[in-house]
Amino acid sequence: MNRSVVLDLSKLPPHGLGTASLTWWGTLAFMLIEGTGFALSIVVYLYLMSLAPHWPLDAPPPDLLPGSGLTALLIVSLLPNMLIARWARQQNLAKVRIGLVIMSLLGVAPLFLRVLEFPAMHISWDQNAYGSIVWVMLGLHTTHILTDLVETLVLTCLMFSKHGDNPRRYGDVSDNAMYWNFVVATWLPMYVCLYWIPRL
Amino acid sequence: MRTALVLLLSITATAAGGSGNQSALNSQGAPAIHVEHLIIGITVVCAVVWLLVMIVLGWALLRKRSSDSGPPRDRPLTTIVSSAVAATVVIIAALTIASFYTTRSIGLPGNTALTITVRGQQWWWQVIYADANPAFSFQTANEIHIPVGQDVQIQLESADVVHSFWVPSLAGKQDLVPGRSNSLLLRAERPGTYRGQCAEFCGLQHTHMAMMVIADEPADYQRWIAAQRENSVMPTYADAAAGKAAFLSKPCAACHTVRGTSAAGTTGPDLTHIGSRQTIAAGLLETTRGSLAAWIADPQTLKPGNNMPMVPLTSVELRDISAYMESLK
Amino acid sequence: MIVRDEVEDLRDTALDEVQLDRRLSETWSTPTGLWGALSTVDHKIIGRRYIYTAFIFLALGGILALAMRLQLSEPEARFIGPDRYNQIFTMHGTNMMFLFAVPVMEAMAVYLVPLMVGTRNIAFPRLNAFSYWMYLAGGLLLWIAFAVDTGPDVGWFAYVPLSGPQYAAGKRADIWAQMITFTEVSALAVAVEIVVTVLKQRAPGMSLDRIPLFVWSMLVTSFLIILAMPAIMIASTALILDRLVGTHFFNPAEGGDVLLWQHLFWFFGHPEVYIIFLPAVGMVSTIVATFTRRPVFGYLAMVMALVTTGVLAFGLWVHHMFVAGLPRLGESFFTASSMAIAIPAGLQIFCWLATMWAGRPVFKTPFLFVIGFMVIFVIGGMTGVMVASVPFDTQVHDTYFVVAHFHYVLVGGAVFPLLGAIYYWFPKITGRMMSETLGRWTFGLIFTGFNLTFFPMHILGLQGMPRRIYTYQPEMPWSGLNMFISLSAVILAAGFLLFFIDAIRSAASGPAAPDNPWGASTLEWATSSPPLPYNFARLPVVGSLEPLSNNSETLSVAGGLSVDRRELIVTSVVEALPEARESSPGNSIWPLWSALATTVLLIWSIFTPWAVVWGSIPVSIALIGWFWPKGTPEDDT
Amino acid sequence: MFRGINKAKWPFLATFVLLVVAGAFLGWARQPRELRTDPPIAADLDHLRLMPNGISGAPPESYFAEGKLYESDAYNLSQGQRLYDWFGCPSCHRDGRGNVGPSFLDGWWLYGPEMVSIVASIRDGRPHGMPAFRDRMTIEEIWQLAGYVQTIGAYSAKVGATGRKDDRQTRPAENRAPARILFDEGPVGVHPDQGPSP
Repeated sequence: MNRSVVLDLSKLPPHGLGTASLTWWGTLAFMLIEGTGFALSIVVYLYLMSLAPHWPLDAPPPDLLPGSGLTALLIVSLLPNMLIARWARQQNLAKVRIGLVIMSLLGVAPLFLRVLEFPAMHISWDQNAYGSIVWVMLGLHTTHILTDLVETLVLTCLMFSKHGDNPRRYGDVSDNAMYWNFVVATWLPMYVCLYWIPRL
Repeated sequence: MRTALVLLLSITATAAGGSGNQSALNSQGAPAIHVEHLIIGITVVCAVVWLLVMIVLGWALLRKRSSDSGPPRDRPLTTIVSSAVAATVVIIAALTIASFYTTRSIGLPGNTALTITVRGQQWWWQVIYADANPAFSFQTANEIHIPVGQDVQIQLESADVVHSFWVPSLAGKQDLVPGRSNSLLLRAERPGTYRGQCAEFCGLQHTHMAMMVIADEPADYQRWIAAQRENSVMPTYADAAAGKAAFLSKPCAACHTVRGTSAAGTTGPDLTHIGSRQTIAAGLLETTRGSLAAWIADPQTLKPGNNMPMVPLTSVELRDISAYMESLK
Repeated sequence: MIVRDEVEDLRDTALDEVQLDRRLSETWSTPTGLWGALSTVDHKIIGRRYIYTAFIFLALGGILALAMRLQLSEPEARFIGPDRYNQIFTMHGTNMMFLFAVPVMEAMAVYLVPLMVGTRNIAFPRLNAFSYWMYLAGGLLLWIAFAVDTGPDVGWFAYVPLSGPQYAAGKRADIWAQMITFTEVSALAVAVEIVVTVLKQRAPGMSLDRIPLFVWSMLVTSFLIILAMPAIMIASTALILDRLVGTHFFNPAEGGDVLLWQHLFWFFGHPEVYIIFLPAVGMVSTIVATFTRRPVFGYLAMVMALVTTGVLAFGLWVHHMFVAGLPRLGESFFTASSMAIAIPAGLQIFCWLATMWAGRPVFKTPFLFVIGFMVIFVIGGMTGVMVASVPFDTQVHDTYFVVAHFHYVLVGGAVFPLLGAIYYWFPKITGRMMSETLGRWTFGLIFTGFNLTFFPMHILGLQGMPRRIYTYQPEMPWSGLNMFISLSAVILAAGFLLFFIDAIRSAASGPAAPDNPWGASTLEWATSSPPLPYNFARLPVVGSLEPLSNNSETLSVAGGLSVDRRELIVTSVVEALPEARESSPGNSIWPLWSALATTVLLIWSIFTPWAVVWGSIPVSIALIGWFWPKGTPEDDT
Repeated sequence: MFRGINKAKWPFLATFVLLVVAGAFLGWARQPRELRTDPPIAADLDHLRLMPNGISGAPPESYFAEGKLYESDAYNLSQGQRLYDWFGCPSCHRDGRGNVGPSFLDGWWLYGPEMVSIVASIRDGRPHGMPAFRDRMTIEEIWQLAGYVQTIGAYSAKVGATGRKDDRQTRPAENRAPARILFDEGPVGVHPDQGPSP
């Protein structure tokens, strides 16, 4: 078959940024998968609640302090997170490095509060279905914090290495920032569900 | 049109009989009759639609095509396809409404005179006839007697896993769900024995978990109730009497109840009137002295995995216990 | 290593065809040898592997089916005991749904979608390699467990409490639940790849209204996978937790619920049917268009029907629970929604009929399978309408009627189109033609065998024969039909055997295939058979729904891509306007290590929850190794 | 096979076939789940020889021949779990913590933790209130129950140990051993050094 060249692509950039990046779309698709998982966990929580004669089952409502503290911390972390996304777009290596260090610390900090959240539920996973679902919800979200933390730490190392100053890496940084926004955003309905619905 | 041929053949085969007493096509109770009408109705409609589609398919593929006509225009096709979709919508709507009305007609009425509790167990049916007077309450297994022409509410519970209560000739099925209580309307228009079977996979012996629903004339039913309320009969023959002694001294009594004796186990079926039941081992065998002996001698060969252990017995003990069981009318 | 020329950033416009092919081959080829095979990320090689593996599982599942038919051929037969039989029917269902039907459809997409949208590799090719290894590991886990008598025996639907901690002894149910995790991970990974490939890697000019129907169907399917599979992930995780660490999700005594499992399972399980069926719709549309020599009638209507089916698929799950004791009013709603899905299905059937009527049919083997599909699938659709009715369903639920119904839908609706698709795309995949004579025989045997095997099951179900029983008593009136079915199954098996013989023989020594043997009009036929590692020497530019039909002598292509790195084009979602040249990752062994590490974690976690903690360390290491830049042109430019 | 399977792909196919063959071999070599024990073997299970003080001894031949089935096999352990409830063990031993009867969790086995001792305790009874189940259970059931009882207080969970029951939660299940440290066992009674004095 003969081929006739009708389109010249030589002037296109060698790497897509933002919505022209495949990774961006991939991250979005994974967020859709995980978001569905989070939504279903909330549905299971509400379903079990609808069957129970009283809620929470055989436990007082959870203590507000650790969970609310974690929520506040996560919301605060959005600010440096948005900044780092902006710096990544500007391809500013120095600022991105600082931002990644900050975000690594802000990724570790919630884990300390999260450790306190489990006892604040006043129930263990094997006592009843209420205990099971709250532990699984907390566990599910903790996995996401951990995943993003590991990714942030790896990116931090990467940005301090010779591979750092590269549009592709900046794209990774901004995708990682988007993912952290997702981790925070999914926590908010879970926070309401875990801490406030038992007080209704 | 091989399929059409098969369809025809099988419809004739079905019409010619071959339905038996456990068949949705041999309905003998109001709920099942309503559903059978619906089944026939929907099947006829669907068969006609399928035939039409097949005729169109055949015509579309094999029609004569003029050799030089240009590409056919799409406009008439659009009209035809749209009308076909519209027809689909109408048929679907009609079937949905028919289904809805049938659903209403098989639902439980507000009050039924008789309620029987059925508890599913791996792999047998515990049947409880509760009465306000505890002395009149009794239980049996794998056999349900109901009066003809009367609405009966079956209360469905499970002791272990999910089972499903299904007596196709009398009504559709309903699951027995642990932690929940379901109910089902059962009604027989004619006296007879209707076989039913567990319809939800429940483990090793899901296969052999049948029960008999016996519809009696009201007088027979009352006689049966009265007999069931009685304690077990005293054995009159020597072998049965010896069997009773063996039964009570062996592990049998640890799991089974025979009212009127010291046997009060609750793990296995109540055997107070086992001799009067049509089948043993949840519909596995007809109740005869021989089948009882075979069952007691080696339950794991007849129904592998069931919870009745193989109790070592001498041949004399085996003969006596079978005789005793048979005597428990 | 790539031998660099003196010219920096060499573009394809500077090269003639021979030089271009040589340079692209250097950049895109998979090295020979074991290491190359283990580290390849070529979507065609991985897609082929996926297809072979899925067909091996089909054959194994078929052998199980024959074993069951042997046992059921006569009453109280004792060929297979209840324990083994329960494992066999569980394995048959699990294997066919999770290891054959879904993966084979995805495998076809992995192979075909990049070619049909005119790109050089699938998006995230390393994830693609990873997904295959996960799939293979999950399949091996299940089958090896079965071989050592630890195969799951709780049904492919694994209803609690039968599959729960108290009633399912040993690791059998855990194996099932964890096998689910393997196949879900691989299915979700492929779904993400397909979505991104279709949305962002289409050839310039392939706007949304020029996407081939098969690609549309895979896009909708991928979204179904993304939205449905998390439900079974949650369910199987909850089951494992109940079994291993004593949570109470399904324990009614402590506030759990048995029906919660059923809701979660069927919220996944019903879309699962469409995950299997929608790709088949795409295959049928493709084959119909080619063999009636005209585009499918009602392109827009077909796309809308696909999307509608996808949306409705999430509103039907309760019709699997009509006899579980839910409120009747709610059930009536699900009757209506379940019946409503017949409307888009009907629309598709009518569009194909219109296409056949208006076109000029050529009765080659792929088209025969499509005709068989029409005959059988419409019956399956009709019985689907029947079981959607609550009262009707109370009589046929969990009987052989339902067995007949879903085999009509899944075999008629998916396997027939799939076999047609294999005959259709075989020349593209292998470069050789399959035998037309054997193809006709195959079709005849499978069509006859299928109907003779499964049609009588409708009758058996109405006559009261429940599913999942390992035998039945002689006094039941079922023995005649069962013997008839078992004998017919031999015809069906012979058909499949012939298919395998034909496929293997043709792959070895069939006549060489031209680039476009059927005169088809989609892009995969614009490249050689089998395609070169880079798919297209110059990426095509699309100006219509049928890029090959208008002027079949010349193909419009784009120029200006680099040949020094694996490069393809990213285009916009709606119009497919070029946005960037993008590199596509090169071969890597890390996906294999990651899959092995994940496999260790998942299998270990059947035995102790601590596996999740310690097992995640090697997984993290492997993933870091995967993503850490290696200084290749793909990573750094 | 297919053109795709050239030299490079043979290792795949070979590995796959090898795994399937290996699996089939393992399946053939391993005994399937036994639902019916042959009467001679069941009878032999009764032939355990105890030490004169009733503590420990030699299990019957068939016990070893069957690969210590009742100690490790998940199916038999789960049957034991059912029997524990069906034969009223909880009325004295509760969920294993003990009440009228001794606890199974404190690591103190009055007659030793061996299967023979436990089987003998169940079959023949023991002083101070443990009844004999010889006439209420078959010997096979006794072995199944003994396997489960041994699991209740195990320091490390058996691979085939039972999970939680679909019932009220009172303590962590047997597959989460060591049971001892998972909950308070309450005050421990005074134990004699070896067996109860007659």
